[in-house]
Amino acid sequence: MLAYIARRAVLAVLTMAAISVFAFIIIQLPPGDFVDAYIANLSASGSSVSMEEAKSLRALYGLDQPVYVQYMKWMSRVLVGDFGESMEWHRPVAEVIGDRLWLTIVLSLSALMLTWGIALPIGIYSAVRQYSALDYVFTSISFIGLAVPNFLLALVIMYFSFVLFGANVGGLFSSEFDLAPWSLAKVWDLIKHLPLPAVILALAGTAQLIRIMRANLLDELRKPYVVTARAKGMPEARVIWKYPVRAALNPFASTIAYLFPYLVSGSIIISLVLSLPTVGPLLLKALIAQDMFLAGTIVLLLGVMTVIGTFISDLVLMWVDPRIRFQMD
Amino acid sequence: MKKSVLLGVCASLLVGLSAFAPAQAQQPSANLMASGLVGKLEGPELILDPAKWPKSFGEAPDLAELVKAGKLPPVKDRVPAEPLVMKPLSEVGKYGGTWRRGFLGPGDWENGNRLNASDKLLFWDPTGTKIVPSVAKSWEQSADGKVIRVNLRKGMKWSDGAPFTADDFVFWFEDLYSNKDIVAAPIPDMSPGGKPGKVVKVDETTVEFQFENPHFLFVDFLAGDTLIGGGQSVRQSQGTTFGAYSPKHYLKQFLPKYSSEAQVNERAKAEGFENWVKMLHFKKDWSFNTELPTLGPWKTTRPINTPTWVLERNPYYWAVDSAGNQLPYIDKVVLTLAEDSEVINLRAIGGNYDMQERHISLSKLPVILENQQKGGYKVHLDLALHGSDTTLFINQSFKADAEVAKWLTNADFRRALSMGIDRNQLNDTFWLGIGTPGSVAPSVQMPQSPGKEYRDKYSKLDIAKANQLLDGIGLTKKDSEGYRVRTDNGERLRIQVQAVKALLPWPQQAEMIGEQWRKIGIQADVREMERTLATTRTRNNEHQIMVWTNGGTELLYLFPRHAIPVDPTEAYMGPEFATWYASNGAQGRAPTDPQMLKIYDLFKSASGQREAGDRDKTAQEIWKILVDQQYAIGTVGESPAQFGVRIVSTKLGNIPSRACIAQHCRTPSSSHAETWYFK
Amino acid sequence: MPQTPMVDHPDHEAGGSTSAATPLLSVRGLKTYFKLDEGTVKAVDGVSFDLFAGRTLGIVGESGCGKSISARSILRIVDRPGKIEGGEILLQQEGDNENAIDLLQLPHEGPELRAIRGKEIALVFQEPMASFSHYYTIGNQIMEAILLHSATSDDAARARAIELLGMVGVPNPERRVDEYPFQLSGGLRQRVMMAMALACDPRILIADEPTTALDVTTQAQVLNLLQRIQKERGLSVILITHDMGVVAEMADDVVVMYLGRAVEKGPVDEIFHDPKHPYTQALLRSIPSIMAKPRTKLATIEGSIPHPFARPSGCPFHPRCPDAIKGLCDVKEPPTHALRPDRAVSCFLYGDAS
Amino acid sequence: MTLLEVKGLKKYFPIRKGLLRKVVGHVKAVDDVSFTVKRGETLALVGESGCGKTTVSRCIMRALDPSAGEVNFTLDGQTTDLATLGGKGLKPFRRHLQMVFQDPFSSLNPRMMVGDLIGEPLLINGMSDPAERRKRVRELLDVVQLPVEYMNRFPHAFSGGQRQRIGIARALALNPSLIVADEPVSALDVSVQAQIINLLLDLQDQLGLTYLFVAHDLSVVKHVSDRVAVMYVGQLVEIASTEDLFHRPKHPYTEALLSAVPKPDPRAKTERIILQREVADAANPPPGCAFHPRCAHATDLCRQQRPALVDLGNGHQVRCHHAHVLDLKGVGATV
Repeated sequence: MLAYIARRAVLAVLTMAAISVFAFIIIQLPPGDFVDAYIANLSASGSSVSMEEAKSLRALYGLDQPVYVQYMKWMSRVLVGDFGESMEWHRPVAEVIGDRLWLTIVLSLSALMLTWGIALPIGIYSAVRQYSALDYVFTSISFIGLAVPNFLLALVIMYFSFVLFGANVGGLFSSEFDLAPWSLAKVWDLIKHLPLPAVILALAGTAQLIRIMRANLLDELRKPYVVTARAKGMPEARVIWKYPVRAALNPFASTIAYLFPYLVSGSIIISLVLSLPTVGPLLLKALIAQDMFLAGTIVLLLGVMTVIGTFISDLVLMWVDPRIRFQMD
Repeated sequence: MKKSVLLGVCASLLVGLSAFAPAQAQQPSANLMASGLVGKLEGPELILDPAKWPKSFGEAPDLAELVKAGKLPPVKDRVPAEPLVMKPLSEVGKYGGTWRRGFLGPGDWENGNRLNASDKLLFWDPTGTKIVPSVAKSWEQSADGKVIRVNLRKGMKWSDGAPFTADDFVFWFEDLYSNKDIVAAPIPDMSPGGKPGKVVKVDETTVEFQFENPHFLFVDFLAGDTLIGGGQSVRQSQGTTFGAYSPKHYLKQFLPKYSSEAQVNERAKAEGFENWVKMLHFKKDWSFNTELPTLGPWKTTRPINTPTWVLERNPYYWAVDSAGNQLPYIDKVVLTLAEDSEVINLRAIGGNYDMQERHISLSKLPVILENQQKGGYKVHLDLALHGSDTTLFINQSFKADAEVAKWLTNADFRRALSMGIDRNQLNDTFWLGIGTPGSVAPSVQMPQSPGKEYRDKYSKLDIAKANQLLDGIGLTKKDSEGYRVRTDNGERLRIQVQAVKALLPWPQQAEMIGEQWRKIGIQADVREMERTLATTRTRNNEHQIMVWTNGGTELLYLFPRHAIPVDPTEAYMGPEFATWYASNGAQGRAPTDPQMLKIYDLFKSASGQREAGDRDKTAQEIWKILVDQQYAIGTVGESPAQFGVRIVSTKLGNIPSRACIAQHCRTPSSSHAETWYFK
Repeated sequence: MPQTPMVDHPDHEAGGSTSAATPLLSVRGLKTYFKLDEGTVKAVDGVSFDLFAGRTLGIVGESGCGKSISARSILRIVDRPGKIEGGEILLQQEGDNENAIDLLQLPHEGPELRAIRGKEIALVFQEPMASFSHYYTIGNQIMEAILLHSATSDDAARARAIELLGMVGVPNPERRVDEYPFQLSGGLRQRVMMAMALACDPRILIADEPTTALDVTTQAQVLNLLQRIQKERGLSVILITHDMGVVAEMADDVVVMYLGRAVEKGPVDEIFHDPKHPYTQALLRSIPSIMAKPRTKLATIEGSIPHPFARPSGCPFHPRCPDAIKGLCDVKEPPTHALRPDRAVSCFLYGDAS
Repeated sequence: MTLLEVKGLKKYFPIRKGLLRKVVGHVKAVDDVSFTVKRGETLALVGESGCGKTTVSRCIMRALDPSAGEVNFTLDGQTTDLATLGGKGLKPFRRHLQMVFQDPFSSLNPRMMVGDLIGEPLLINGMSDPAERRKRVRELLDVVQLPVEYMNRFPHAFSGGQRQRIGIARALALNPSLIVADEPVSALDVSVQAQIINLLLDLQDQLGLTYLFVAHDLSVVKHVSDRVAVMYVGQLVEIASTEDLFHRPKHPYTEALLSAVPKPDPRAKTERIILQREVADAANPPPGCAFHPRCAHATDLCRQQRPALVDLGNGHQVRCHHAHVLDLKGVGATV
């Protein structure tokens, strides 16, 4: 088992190295560089950059050097924990991401807890009471939830919250707390702002999870071990929770792999629409602006998170599923 | 790519929602002027006669508190002996309030820079046509045009209270501009005829710019949004170091010259910079460094790279109102980060901003108007002065396909393309009928305008004439679908039009133009592109037609690149010619078209013309050729598409009914936001 | 008429007292239907049989005959949408020969019913792999059964689990108790299943195809074990199987089922040597035998088992029956004709119905 | 007249362990198996689950690549070793080797009509004329005794027996020389099982087919096969004619196997031989005879030396040190 873990760990490290190269290549793929994007952006908004400015900017950012030199320089910094400086934000990349990372994690986690908190009981109910009236209700709702893109929902909710309540739309803080240092009041303010984006973020996932849970559980409910448990004289609720639910939950361990990068990026589109200061929009902007180190670091971070997520999901699977634990070697 | 899809969806949703808007909002076109949305160009009046200047000064209550506490000198010591005196548009205002605005992050730095644009040496009056003093009290130009003297205001101070003197100009020139580590190459603004000029201190408040060749355009440059005249806020941020002055007393500590390279590098390392150059670029950037002394009405107190960019009153601001009250009236400007411009629009409609023109989309006008009452704001439409928001730049140096190049460089072909465009349809669809169809020539309001007939020349739909021209140049054969065919291989002649979704939905507009061109038998292949890809392609001379704005051309000499291919950074009409021109013939390719050569000659001759009036005439000549040749095809302009939809809180006073939104006016700064106030 | 030699064996040697005693478990007219969108499947349609103390009742039949559903109906653990529509399941109370309780009258999912499951009547069934959860050790799953029905400590339950494992012949029970089902071979798993079923000392064991998934040599081991345990504990067993060989070896009494109905009942020897129902007769003829001559063809039953939705009218076997009487078998359902108290057949060829 | 000769066939699956996934051993699923199948006969390959019988059949079908050994297939007097051929070289032989599967439900594409299912191998092998193909499909349906109108139905409309008939028709489409039938009747109900067994026997008579019949049910095997090969832990332990093997087994394992089969007669009081312990692990077989830990007759010789497959005459081959001296009971002995 230790050998297995060690092997996975070594593979993970190799994958991360590969990801760093890929991340850099991906960032370099689009034509032009940060300065080009910068010039185009300014020109379209009625300002201009001259040839001279462009030249000095390129020199400043080291964009006049060959790509591999840029990569080596970046990597040599990354290895000591310095991810370079964002060209657009003029701050160390770690700092730019750091601010948003925590908010993203808080938001994604609350969305996630909401998703699980709603979806699992409903999914279980729907499976156990398959074809009951409530099952049909939940099924219809979850199909709607699956079909409506959640950014559209975000837009509609935003529009109506403005029309009906004149509410300030988007964001995670009231304007008075935007500037304030962290305090209990600010945390409370954040908590007040969390529900709407968290609900919207959670919605599509919830619908999907209900469907998955229902299908998984329906599968499990038909298995003979459920009959065995019933035949022992176990109360029905205990039968369901101890056996099929436990088994139906198993596939969720593998979703941890996807969960981790999601925790970091949040939903890009929803964050954009709701103007949430999360990592997702930052990545989008960095890519559009060709802010190399910032985009590279986020892509790298997402890659690393996927690798770590996969690794952890393997470990969790190993922990929850004795079959994997014993059949690994 | 993803983003543009999203925005498209958002936009269409909003348009969909706007269907609920009452009918009155639907058709502003014909009665635009009568609608009250477009007013007259106006702003505060500068009082230049010292006799009319106020004798005593007022100040904001919070500053008065600081004075009382001994933390700040009294206002009379802070305001220069020769202040800039402005008579506010309507009335003397009141102090206080926070101006709420939206911005899109550090990339949107111009959002704040423009509020501070009065830190330019010279500026424009509210009509955007007359040069007026700003940081400089006055200026003189020698008869030979080789020396320009700038007179500073006596007793003027930086935002930290240090005196602002001629030394700050010399410091900029010698220690920053001339330092190859900081500025790689001299700029044309400072080197007429290729000979570098210099900056000389005459006395504490007098500076001279001295050149070996006549530089009659230099005063215009100082007033324009140019490298030399742009001012400290904009030209010394984002890694560039132009403008004409810099706070010596503060910045010298970051230069090797004033200690040693090792010392500044060590400090740079300690503060987390790679080297001293990077540190300097950060330290001299007002939007990041809150310690940097500046001259603008507001200074950064919370940097741009945070969710809220906060600007607070400069206690040493050097302008007062006609009653002697130190400006600005408004305490604070808070720019809140929005992750997307859609959010800015929605928040503006929700009344969450006090004045927002930047990123407000013309297509949302119906919804914006519908919610005026509820949002507590009023809408002003500021019409642009340049000729064409959507311009088809035809690449004259294209050579990848000889047949296509042959037609692109044929004047009659270009004229036919222009006459094949139904500009009214474009205007109604994309400008809600608010824009003015026409050529690339600027508004007749501008002194360089060649006249109304050139707004219209070859710029009205005339299918018959267009077909006649095309037949005349030998494109007579058509394929089964009615498209004209190439003369070399008989296949359909396809013209590539590359378009970016930026200021306006250019790809969709290009599609519409392509549809219109069916009637003249021309097949347009519209290629929607990501912005950087498009500009990179144009720089590599790969495009045939590029769709872009010709904004900034209302004053040709200050920003010629959207009118004439002179700057390789953006030279959609002929990248190779621009390279040739900018390198003085060392690189690139010389044009053979005599008309194009004539334009270059005229353009060069202007800098030798002493009188502004003569230079304007030259510009008119250039415009006439440009319109006649149709190197760039104009469609619809003089519109509020580019930050001309202004949403202003009803609580604000001294707001002009129309503001100049041209590039050189540094919207909204030419209407002097420091005179606005909360009623 | 049947070709099998008629041998006169009135009584099975172990079943002398069948007619006199009261059955331990008596199933009367059991009906379990599945109402689906496509129609109603009458999985069990009026089946009656008796299980006597200490004896093994074999229920035999091909797929879809309702034998497994009958077993589950006894414990009332039929999966939805299956529903018991009628009948009685009378279980004799321990130490009380007179009064039996009808399991179908007990409240649904009530404690009385749960007290009977596992405690009075235990179930062992097919697919020992799938009959255990893979997430818990076998010890956990056996202890659970013990703890459900008695107020013992965890330690005592564990000791009992180890004891049970030893009893069913699991080697190293102290170690095995902490293993997971997938770590065991098929034969061991079935033994563990048996241990779990025996955990609470039930009176009745229902074994639903207990050896179907096993290899012959393992099957032999498990059948041996079953016989041993039955003998040791005086268990009454309902053995459900499709394997006529297994029935012949294990059962005292046999119920032959076809499409939800019990077509024939009787002592095992009579069923094999004097089958009455045409289906039983045909079935016996079509079994491949290890004693047959190589490359001999088998007698076959024409056609195939009808789809549950397309249940034939009248006698469900009539379309395949060589002796079917036109106008009778395809119209009327044959009544159950009791030849003797312990012998019955459901066919118009017998009795005076025709 | 040998159609198929399997010689020294081995199939080892590597066991990998540790950080670098080093091969630390092999599961010897098939370990040196040799037998022949004569044209027109049925050889049954029997044994309990995991004994390697299915692996042998897959190596012959080349669904698996053998680790060693020869699979000699004789076609038109020409013998080819299939084990050495690659994908392209195998192609001409594929049509001569067809398979009938255990599970008629999952081996038929539910989205294809019966006519297409049966016609598919014809199409693949170049019979492009639809009319010709339909004619052949009709013939085939007739051969497996299914009504011709079933052509246009989907497999889900059929019962297990009917599906197995379709599977057989499909296998017969290209007139194969050898049919490998892997547990063809074990998923079927008794009454239907008999029909399919009879069909297989009839087809063999009519078409002169050769079967390799892989099964675990000895009763079925008794009915269909001419010769039987018994496998235990990857090796053949006994091959003989059906009559010999069932009535005069020479290997203790065969004896136990036969005795364990429940007899459908309550009066047949067989003495069941209950084997102790579990089947040996193919990854780690015991030294000597793989069966010795469970064998009542095992001696020290059995514990130390692996017995060879010895011919006792009459083609009766046994892998047992004591085959000549043991007096083992066959099925006939009790009747």
